Amino acid sequence: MIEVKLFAALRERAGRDSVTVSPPPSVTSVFQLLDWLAGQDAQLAAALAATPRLMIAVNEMLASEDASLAEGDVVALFPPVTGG
Amino acid sequence: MIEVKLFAALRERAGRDSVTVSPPPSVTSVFQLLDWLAGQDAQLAAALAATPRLMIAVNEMLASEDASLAEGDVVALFPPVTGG
Amino acid sequence: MKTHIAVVASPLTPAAPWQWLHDAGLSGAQVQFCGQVRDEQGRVEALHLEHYPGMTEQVLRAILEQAELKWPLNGAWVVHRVGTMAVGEDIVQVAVSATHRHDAFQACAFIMDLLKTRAPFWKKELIGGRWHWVDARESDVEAAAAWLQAASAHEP
Amino acid sequence: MKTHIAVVASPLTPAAPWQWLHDAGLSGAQVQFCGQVRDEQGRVEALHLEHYPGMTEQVLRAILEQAELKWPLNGAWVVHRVGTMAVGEDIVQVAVSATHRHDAFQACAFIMDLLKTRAPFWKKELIGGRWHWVDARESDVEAAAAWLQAASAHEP
Repeated sequence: MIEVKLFAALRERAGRDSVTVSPPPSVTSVFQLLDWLAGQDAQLAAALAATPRLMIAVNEMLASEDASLAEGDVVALFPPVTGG
Repeated sequence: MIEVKLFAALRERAGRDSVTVSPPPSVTSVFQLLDWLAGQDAQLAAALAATPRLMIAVNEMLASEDASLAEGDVVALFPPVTGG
Repeated sequence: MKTHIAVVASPLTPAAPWQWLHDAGLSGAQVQFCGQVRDEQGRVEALHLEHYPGMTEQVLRAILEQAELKWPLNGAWVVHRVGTMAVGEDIVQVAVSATHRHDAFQACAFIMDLLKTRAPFWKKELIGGRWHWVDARESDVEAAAAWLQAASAHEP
Repeated sequence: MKTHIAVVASPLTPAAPWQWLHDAGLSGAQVQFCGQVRDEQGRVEALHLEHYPGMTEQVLRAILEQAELKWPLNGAWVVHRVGTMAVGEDIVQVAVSATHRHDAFQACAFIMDLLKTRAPFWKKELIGGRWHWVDARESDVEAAAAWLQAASAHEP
Protein backbone atom coordinates (compact mmCIF):
# COMPACT_ATOMS: atom_id res chain seq x y z
CA MET A 1 0.00 0.00 0.00
CA ILE A 2 1.22 3.46 -0.88
CA GLU A 3 -0.37 6.70 0.29
CA VAL A 4 -0.30 9.52 -2.23
CA LYS A 5 -0.82 13.01 -0.77
CA LEU A 6 -1.72 15.98 -2.95
CA PHE A 7 -1.23 19.65 -2.12
CA ALA A 8 -2.28 23.13 -3.21
CA ALA A 9 -3.51 23.60 -6.80
CA LEU A 10 -2.92 19.91 -7.56
CA ARG A 11 -5.07 18.89 -4.60
CA GLU A 12 -7.87 21.17 -5.75
CA ARG A 13 -7.68 19.98 -9.35
CA ALA A 14 -7.71 16.33 -8.28
CA GLY A 15 -10.62 16.96 -5.94
CA ARG A 16 -9.04 15.11 -3.00
CA ASP A 17 -6.30 15.39 -0.37
CA SER A 18 -4.88 11.90 -0.72
CA VAL A 19 -5.40 8.48 -2.24
CA THR A 20 -4.19 5.18 -0.92
CA VAL A 21 -3.33 2.72 -3.64
CA SER A 22 -1.89 -0.78 -4.06
CA PRO A 23 -0.04 -0.70 -7.36
CA PRO A 24 1.21 -3.96 -8.98
CA PRO A 25 4.75 -5.15 -8.07
CA SER A 26 6.05 -3.82 -11.39
CA VAL A 27 5.65 -0.29 -10.00
CA THR A 28 8.97 0.33 -8.21
CA SER A 29 9.65 4.04 -8.84
CA VAL A 30 7.81 7.34 -8.53
CA PHE A 31 7.85 7.65 -12.30
CA GLN A 32 6.13 4.27 -12.67
CA LEU A 33 3.62 5.16 -9.95
CA LEU A 34 2.67 8.40 -11.73
CA ASP A 35 2.25 6.51 -14.99
CA TRP A 36 0.14 3.82 -13.33
CA LEU A 37 -2.00 6.38 -11.43
CA ALA A 38 -2.72 8.31 -14.63
CA GLY A 39 -3.99 5.10 -16.25
CA GLN A 40 -6.25 4.32 -13.27
CA ASP A 41 -7.83 7.69 -12.65
CA ALA A 42 -8.78 10.17 -15.39
CA GLN A 43 -9.35 13.12 -13.02
CA LEU A 44 -5.97 12.62 -11.37
CA ALA A 45 -4.35 12.22 -14.80
CA ALA A 46 -5.85 15.57 -15.87
CA ALA A 47 -4.80 17.23 -12.61
CA LEU A 48 -1.20 16.00 -13.04
CA ALA A 49 -1.13 17.07 -16.68
CA ALA A 50 -2.22 20.56 -15.58
CA THR A 51 0.67 20.77 -13.06
CA PRO A 52 3.95 21.55 -14.83
CA ARG A 53 7.20 21.23 -12.85
CA LEU A 54 5.66 18.74 -10.42
CA MET A 55 7.57 18.41 -7.15
CA ILE A 56 7.77 15.08 -5.33
CA ALA A 57 8.45 13.98 -1.78
CA VAL A 58 8.88 10.41 -0.59
CA ASN A 59 8.41 9.96 3.15
CA GLU A 60 8.60 13.73 3.68
CA MET A 61 11.90 14.15 1.81
CA LEU A 62 12.20 15.89 -1.56
CA ALA A 63 12.74 13.25 -4.26
CA SER A 64 12.95 12.90 -8.02
CA GLU A 65 10.83 10.79 -10.36
CA ASP A 66 13.61 8.19 -10.31
CA ALA A 67 13.20 7.59 -6.57
CA SER A 68 12.40 3.95 -5.80
CA LEU A 69 9.31 3.03 -3.81
CA ALA A 70 8.60 0.39 -1.19
CA GLU A 71 5.46 -0.87 0.48
CA GLY A 72 4.21 1.65 3.04
CA ASP A 73 5.89 4.70 1.48
CA VAL A 74 4.13 8.04 1.58
CA VAL A 75 4.45 9.91 -1.72
CA ALA A 76 3.54 13.60 -1.87
CA LEU A 77 2.90 15.38 -5.16
CA PHE A 78 2.67 19.15 -5.42
CA PRO A 79 3.29 22.21 -7.61
CA PRO A 80 6.45 24.29 -7.04
CA VAL A 81 6.50 25.64 -3.49
CA THR A 82 5.82 29.34 -2.86
CA GLY A 83 6.41 29.92 0.84
CA GLY A 84 8.46 32.59 2.55
CA MET B 1 41.08 80.76 12.56
CA ILE B 2 40.78 77.02 12.22
CA GLU B 3 39.36 74.71 14.86
CA VAL B 4 41.06 71.34 15.11
CA LYS B 5 39.02 68.66 16.89
CA LEU B 6 40.62 65.47 18.17
CA PHE B 7 38.87 62.19 18.94
CA ALA B 8 39.37 58.87 20.71
CA ALA B 9 42.96 57.68 21.30
CA LEU B 10 44.37 60.77 19.55
CA ARG B 11 42.37 63.05 21.84
CA GLU B 12 43.67 61.22 24.90
CA ARG B 13 47.28 61.25 23.67
CA ALA B 14 47.11 64.96 22.86
CA GLY B 15 45.56 65.73 26.23
CA ARG B 16 42.80 67.93 24.79
CA ASP B 17 39.55 67.81 22.81
CA SER B 18 40.30 70.62 20.40
CA VAL B 19 42.66 73.47 19.60
CA THR B 20 41.85 76.67 17.77
CA VAL B 21 44.74 77.96 15.73
CA SER B 22 45.57 80.77 13.29
CA PRO B 23 48.17 79.32 10.95
CA PRO B 24 50.07 81.58 8.52
CA PRO B 25 48.57 82.16 5.05
CA SER B 26 51.01 79.64 3.56
CA VAL B 27 49.01 76.86 5.21
CA THR B 28 46.32 76.06 2.62
CA SER B 29 45.88 72.27 2.92
CA VAL B 30 45.32 69.72 5.67
CA PHE B 31 48.79 68.33 4.99
CA GLN B 32 50.35 71.76 5.56
CA LEU B 33 48.26 72.29 8.68
CA LEU B 34 49.45 68.97 10.16
CA ASP B 35 53.03 69.89 9.39
CA TRP B 36 52.65 73.33 10.91
CA LEU B 37 50.85 72.00 14.02
CA ALA B 38 53.60 69.43 14.63
CA GLY B 39 56.16 72.21 14.61
CA GLN B 40 54.15 74.34 17.05
CA ASP B 41 53.22 71.74 19.64
CA ALA B 42 55.45 68.85 20.73
CA GLN B 43 52.72 66.95 22.58
CA LEU B 44 50.39 67.12 19.58
CA ALA B 45 53.27 66.11 17.28
CA ALA B 46 53.91 63.04 19.44
CA ALA B 47 50.19 62.19 19.55
CA LEU B 48 49.93 62.41 15.75
CA ALA B 49 53.08 60.33 15.29
CA ALA B 50 51.53 57.65 17.52
CA THR B 51 48.36 57.54 15.36
CA PRO B 52 48.97 55.55 12.20
CA ARG B 53 46.34 55.68 9.46
CA LEU B 54 45.04 59.04 10.61
CA MET B 55 41.53 59.86 9.35
CA ILE B 56 40.56 63.45 8.56
CA ALA B 57 37.29 65.34 8.29
CA VAL B 58 36.88 68.93 7.10
CA ASN B 59 33.61 70.56 8.13
CA GLU B 60 32.19 67.15 9.15
CA MET B 61 32.97 65.45 5.81
CA LEU B 62 35.67 62.80 5.37
CA ALA B 63 38.64 64.32 3.57
CA SER B 64 42.20 63.53 2.55
CA GLU B 65 45.45 65.30 3.47
CA ASP B 66 45.24 67.09 0.11
CA ALA B 67 42.00 68.84 1.07
CA SER B 68 42.32 72.60 0.91
CA LEU B 69 41.51 74.76 3.92
CA ALA B 70 39.85 78.12 4.35
CA GLU B 71 39.38 80.51 7.25
CA GLY B 72 36.74 79.19 9.65
CA ASP B 73 37.06 75.52 8.65
CA VAL B 74 36.67 72.83 11.29
CA VAL B 75 39.24 70.06 10.88
CA ALA B 76 38.77 66.80 12.77
CA LEU B 77 41.61 64.32 13.24
CA PHE B 78 41.04 60.80 14.49
CA PRO B 79 42.23 57.18 14.39
CA PRO B 80 40.37 54.69 12.13
CA VAL B 81 36.73 54.47 13.15
CA THR B 82 35.48 51.37 14.98
CA GLY B 83 31.71 51.73 15.35
CA GLY B 84 28.96 49.26 14.53
CA MET C 1 24.06 25.98 17.44
CA LYS C 2 20.66 26.34 19.02
CA THR C 3 17.70 26.21 16.64
CA HIS C 4 14.02 27.05 16.83
CA ILE C 5 11.63 25.95 14.09
CA ALA C 6 7.88 26.44 14.19
CA VAL C 7 4.86 26.65 11.90
CA VAL C 8 2.12 28.71 13.50
CA ALA C 9 -1.40 29.86 12.64
CA SER C 10 -1.36 33.06 14.70
CA PRO C 11 0.38 36.44 14.18
CA LEU C 12 4.16 36.53 14.64
CA THR C 13 5.83 38.53 17.43
CA PRO C 14 8.44 40.96 15.98
CA ALA C 15 10.87 40.91 18.92
CA ALA C 16 10.67 37.15 19.56
CA PRO C 17 13.67 36.11 17.40
CA TRP C 18 15.84 38.82 18.94
CA GLN C 19 14.93 37.71 22.46
CA TRP C 20 15.41 34.01 21.77
CA LEU C 21 18.77 34.48 20.01
CA HIS C 22 20.10 36.84 22.67
CA ASP C 23 23.09 35.18 24.31
CA ALA C 24 24.62 37.78 26.58
CA GLY C 25 27.98 38.35 24.94
CA LEU C 26 28.65 35.28 22.76
CA SER C 27 27.29 36.72 19.50
CA GLY C 28 28.21 40.11 18.07
CA ALA C 29 25.71 40.00 15.20
CA GLN C 30 22.06 39.15 14.67
CA VAL C 31 20.50 39.30 11.23
CA GLN C 32 16.76 38.94 10.92
CA PHE C 33 14.61 38.64 7.83
CA CYS C 34 10.89 39.23 8.00
CA GLY C 35 8.62 38.56 5.02
CA GLN C 36 5.29 40.38 4.82
CA VAL C 37 2.10 40.20 2.78
CA ARG C 38 2.32 42.74 -0.05
CA ASP C 39 -0.81 44.33 -1.45
CA GLU C 40 0.66 44.68 -4.98
CA GLN C 41 -0.72 48.20 -5.50
CA GLY C 42 -3.92 47.39 -3.68
CA ARG C 43 -4.68 44.33 -5.83
CA VAL C 44 -4.24 41.70 -3.09
CA GLU C 45 -6.90 41.59 -0.36
CA ALA C 46 -5.56 38.68 1.72
CA LEU C 47 -3.12 35.77 1.62
CA HIS C 48 -3.66 32.12 2.49
CA LEU C 49 -0.83 29.68 3.17
CA GLU C 50 -1.09 25.90 3.09
CA HIS C 51 1.74 23.55 4.06
CA TYR C 52 2.66 19.88 4.47
CA PRO C 53 2.84 19.33 8.24
CA GLY C 54 5.75 17.16 9.24
CA MET C 55 7.67 17.54 6.02
CA THR C 56 7.86 21.33 6.48
CA GLU C 57 9.66 21.01 9.80
CA GLN C 58 12.01 18.33 8.40
CA VAL C 59 12.97 20.47 5.42
CA LEU C 60 13.55 23.53 7.61
CA ARG C 61 15.71 21.46 9.97
CA ALA C 62 17.79 20.21 7.02
CA ILE C 63 18.25 23.78 5.72
CA LEU C 64 19.50 24.96 9.13
CA GLU C 65 21.91 22.01 9.27
CA GLN C 66 23.29 22.99 5.87
CA ALA C 67 23.68 26.59 7.01
CA GLU C 68 25.55 25.45 10.11
CA LEU C 69 28.00 23.50 7.93
CA LYS C 70 28.71 26.59 5.83
CA TRP C 71 29.03 29.34 8.49
CA PRO C 72 29.93 29.49 12.18
CA LEU C 73 26.54 30.32 13.74
CA ASN C 74 25.40 30.45 17.34
CA GLY C 75 21.65 30.30 16.79
CA ALA C 76 19.03 30.08 14.06
CA TRP C 77 15.30 30.79 14.24
CA VAL C 78 12.65 30.05 11.61
CA VAL C 79 8.97 30.67 12.27
CA HIS C 80 6.52 30.50 9.37
CA ARG C 81 2.89 31.42 9.55
CA VAL C 82 0.12 29.44 7.80
CA GLY C 83 -3.62 30.00 7.31
CA THR C 84 -5.22 33.26 6.23
CA MET C 85 -3.49 36.57 6.86
CA ALA C 86 -4.08 40.23 6.12
CA VAL C 87 -2.05 42.60 3.96
CA GLY C 88 1.03 43.85 5.84
CA GLU C 89 1.12 40.92 8.27
CA ASP C 90 4.30 38.92 8.82
CA ILE C 91 4.54 35.63 6.91
CA VAL C 92 7.95 34.41 8.01
CA GLN C 93 10.81 35.28 10.35
CA VAL C 94 14.31 33.94 9.74
CA ALA C 95 16.96 35.09 12.18
CA VAL C 96 20.51 34.02 12.92
CA SER C 97 23.18 34.99 15.42
CA ALA C 98 26.91 34.70 14.89
CA THR C 99 30.15 36.11 16.16
CA HIS C 100 30.68 38.07 12.93
CA ARG C 101 28.17 39.93 10.80
CA HIS C 102 29.08 38.61 7.37
CA ASP C 103 28.37 35.03 8.48
CA ALA C 104 25.01 36.12 9.86
CA PHE C 105 24.04 38.00 6.68
CA GLN C 106 25.05 35.16 4.40
CA ALA C 107 23.39 32.45 6.47
CA CYS C 108 20.12 34.37 6.79
CA ALA C 109 19.91 34.98 3.02
CA PHE C 110 20.83 31.33 2.33
CA ILE C 111 18.12 30.01 4.66
CA MET C 112 15.50 32.22 3.00
CA ASP C 113 16.59 31.23 -0.52
CA LEU C 114 16.39 27.52 0.31
CA LEU C 115 13.13 27.89 2.24
CA LYS C 116 11.56 29.60 -0.79
CA THR C 117 12.37 26.70 -3.11
CA ARG C 118 12.29 23.64 -0.84
CA ALA C 119 9.94 24.05 2.11
CA PRO C 120 6.44 22.76 1.27
CA PHE C 121 4.39 25.93 1.60
CA TRP C 122 1.96 27.22 -1.01
CA LYS C 123 0.38 30.67 -1.17
CA LYS C 124 -2.87 31.81 -2.63
CA GLU C 125 -3.97 35.43 -2.93
CA LEU C 126 -7.44 36.88 -2.65
CA ILE C 127 -7.87 39.21 -5.65
CA GLY C 128 -11.22 40.65 -6.66
CA GLY C 129 -12.96 38.35 -4.18
CA ARG C 130 -11.43 35.15 -5.64
CA TRP C 131 -8.49 33.02 -4.50
CA HIS C 132 -5.63 32.50 -6.94
CA TRP C 133 -2.63 30.22 -6.39
CA VAL C 134 0.66 32.12 -6.56
CA ASP C 135 3.13 30.97 -9.22
CA ALA C 136 6.67 30.09 -8.22
CA ARG C 137 9.28 32.63 -9.37
CA GLU C 138 12.15 31.59 -11.60
CA SER C 139 14.34 34.13 -9.75
CA ASP C 140 13.85 32.18 -6.50
CA VAL C 141 14.94 28.95 -8.18
CA GLU C 142 18.03 30.71 -9.52
CA ALA C 143 18.89 32.21 -6.12
CA ALA C 144 18.81 28.78 -4.46
CA ALA C 145 20.78 27.21 -7.32
CA ALA C 146 23.47 29.92 -7.01
CA TRP C 147 24.31 28.82 -3.44
CA LEU C 148 24.70 25.22 -4.54
CA GLN C 149 26.82 26.19 -7.54
CA ALA C 150 29.01 28.38 -5.35
CA ALA C 151 29.49 25.39 -3.02
CA SER C 152 30.42 22.96 -5.79
CA ALA C 153 32.76 25.52 -7.41
CA HIS C 154 34.98 25.15 -4.30
CA GLU C 155 35.34 21.41 -4.88
CA PRO C 156 38.09 20.09 -7.14
CA MET D 1 12.39 56.20 0.90
CA LYS D 2 11.70 57.14 4.50
CA THR D 3 14.76 57.24 6.77
CA HIS D 4 15.38 57.33 10.49
CA ILE D 5 18.84 58.12 11.88
CA ALA D 6 19.63 58.53 15.54
CA VAL D 7 22.52 58.37 17.98
CA VAL D 8 21.28 57.55 21.48
CA ALA D 9 22.76 57.03 24.93
CA SER D 10 20.08 54.65 26.23
CA PRO D 11 19.35 50.95 25.49
CA LEU D 12 17.88 50.15 22.06
CA THR D 13 14.38 48.72 21.63
CA PRO D 14 14.49 45.46 19.61
CA ALA D 15 11.10 45.80 17.90
CA ALA D 16 11.39 49.53 17.12
CA PRO D 17 12.86 49.18 13.58
CA TRP D 18 10.23 46.61 12.66
CA GLN D 19 7.42 48.89 13.86
CA TRP D 20 8.78 51.99 12.21
CA LEU D 21 9.42 50.29 8.84
CA HIS D 22 6.03 48.57 8.81
CA ASP D 23 4.09 49.91 5.84
CA ALA D 24 0.94 47.83 5.61
CA GLY D 25 1.46 46.04 2.31
CA LEU D 26 4.02 48.10 0.36
CA SER D 27 7.12 46.12 1.43
CA GLY D 28 7.45 42.34 1.28
CA ALA D 29 10.82 42.18 3.02
CA GLN D 30 12.48 43.64 6.06
CA VAL D 31 16.09 42.85 6.89
CA GLN D 32 17.46 43.94 10.23
CA PHE D 33 21.00 43.83 11.56
CA CYS D 34 21.69 44.18 15.24
CA GLY D 35 25.24 44.42 16.60
CA GLN D 36 25.91 43.45 20.20
CA VAL D 37 28.70 43.75 22.74
CA ARG D 38 30.71 40.51 22.70
CA ASP D 39 32.48 39.36 25.84
CA GLU D 40 35.33 37.68 23.86
CA GLN D 41 35.36 34.59 26.08
CA GLY D 42 34.70 36.58 29.21
CA ARG D 43 37.62 38.96 28.60
CA VAL D 44 35.55 42.10 27.96
CA GLU D 45 33.72 43.60 30.94
CA ALA D 46 32.07 46.60 29.24
CA LEU D 47 32.19 48.72 26.11
CA HIS D 48 32.36 52.49 25.71
CA LEU D 49 31.54 54.31 22.51
CA GLU D 50 32.54 57.85 21.62
CA HIS D 51 31.40 59.69 18.49
CA TYR D 52 31.62 63.01 16.65
CA PRO D 53 28.17 64.57 17.05
CA GLY D 54 26.93 66.23 13.89
CA MET D 55 29.37 64.49 11.56
CA THR D 56 28.02 61.07 12.58
CA GLU D 57 24.50 61.91 11.46
CA GLN D 58 25.79 63.46 8.20
CA VAL D 59 27.84 60.38 7.34
CA LEU D 60 24.94 58.05 8.12
CA ARG D 61 22.63 60.16 5.95
CA ALA D 62 25.12 59.99 3.05
CA ILE D 63 25.39 56.19 3.41
CA LEU D 64 21.60 55.80 3.27
CA GLU D 65 21.49 58.02 0.18
CA GLN D 66 24.09 55.82 -1.50
CA ALA D 67 22.08 52.70 -0.60
CA GLU D 68 18.95 54.25 -2.08
CA LEU D 69 20.78 54.86 -5.38
CA LYS D 70 21.85 51.21 -5.54
CA TRP D 71 18.66 49.37 -4.51
CA PRO D 72 14.91 50.10 -4.61
CA LEU D 73 14.18 50.55 -0.89
CA ASN D 74 11.08 51.74 0.92
CA GLY D 75 12.64 52.58 4.28
CA ALA D 76 15.94 52.58 6.13
CA TRP D 77 16.61 52.82 9.88
CA VAL D 78 19.94 53.35 11.63
CA VAL D 79 20.16 53.80 15.38
CA HIS D 80 23.57 53.68 17.06
CA ARG D 81 24.17 53.71 20.77
CA VAL D 82 26.99 55.65 22.45
CA GLY D 83 28.31 55.85 26.00
CA THR D 84 29.00 52.87 28.24
CA MET D 85 27.19 49.60 27.70
CA ALA D 86 27.21 46.11 29.18
CA VAL D 87 28.16 42.82 27.54
CA GLY D 88 25.29 41.50 25.38
CA GLU D 89 23.66 44.91 24.93
CA ASP D 90 22.75 46.21 21.49
CA ILE D 91 25.22 48.66 19.92
CA VAL D 92 23.57 49.33 16.59
CA GLN D 93 20.41 48.55 14.62
CA VAL D 94 20.36 48.82 10.85
CA ALA D 95 17.10 47.85 9.18
CA VAL D 96 15.71 48.26 5.68
CA SER D 97 12.44 47.47 3.96
CA ALA D 98 12.01 46.73 0.27
CA THR D 99 9.62 45.06 -2.10
CA HIS D 100 12.06 42.17 -2.66
CA ARG D 101 14.28 40.42 -0.18
CA HIS D 102 17.58 40.42 -2.09
CA ASP D 103 17.54 44.22 -2.26
CA ALA D 104 16.89 44.38 1.49
CA PHE D 105 19.70 41.92 2.32
CA GLN D 106 22.23 43.68 0.09
CA ALA D 107 21.34 47.18 1.26
CA CYS D 108 21.47 46.23 4.95
CA ALA D 109 24.91 44.60 4.58
CA PHE D 110 26.15 47.59 2.54
CA ILE D 111 25.00 50.13 5.14
CA MET D 112 26.76 48.18 7.91
CA ASP D 113 29.98 47.82 5.90
CA LEU D 114 30.10 51.55 5.19
CA LEU D 115 29.08 52.52 8.73
CA LYS D 116 31.96 50.41 10.09
CA THR D 117 34.58 52.24 8.04
CA ARG D 118 33.17 55.78 7.66
CA ALA D 119 30.94 56.78 10.56
CA PRO D 120 32.97 58.53 13.29
CA PHE D 121 32.47 56.15 16.21
CA TRP D 122 35.27 54.74 18.36
CA LYS D 123 35.05 51.84 20.80
CA LYS D 124 37.01 51.12 23.90
CA GLU D 125 36.76 47.92 25.90
CA LEU D 126 37.08 47.44 29.64
CA ILE D 127 39.47 44.51 30.13
CA GLY D 128 40.97 43.65 33.50
CA GLY D 129 39.61 46.89 34.95
CA ARG D 130 41.33 49.07 32.29
CA TRP D 131 39.98 50.73 29.17
CA HIS D 132 41.62 49.84 25.83
CA TRP D 133 40.84 51.44 22.47
CA VAL D 134 39.69 48.88 19.92
CA ASP D 135 41.78 48.60 16.74
CA ALA D 136 40.09 48.90 13.37
CA ARG D 137 39.89 45.62 11.44
CA GLU D 138 41.45 45.26 8.02
CA SER D 139 38.55 42.96 7.07
CA ASP D 140 36.09 45.82 7.60
CA VAL D 141 38.10 48.08 5.31
CA GLU D 142 38.15 45.35 2.66
CA ALA D 143 34.39 44.75 2.95
CA ALA D 144 33.64 48.43 2.36
CA ALA D 145 36.15 48.60 -0.51
CA ALA D 146 34.52 45.57 -2.16
CA TRP D 147 31.20 47.44 -2.58
CA LEU D 148 32.96 50.38 -4.21
CA GLN D 149 34.99 48.12 -6.52
CA ALA D 150 31.82 46.23 -7.48
CA ALA D 151 30.21 49.57 -8.34
CA SER D 152 33.11 50.81 -10.46
CA ALA D 153 33.41 47.45 -12.25
CA HIS D 154 30.00 48.19 -13.80
CA GLU D 155 31.29 51.39 -15.36
CA PRO D 156 32.94 51.31 -18.80
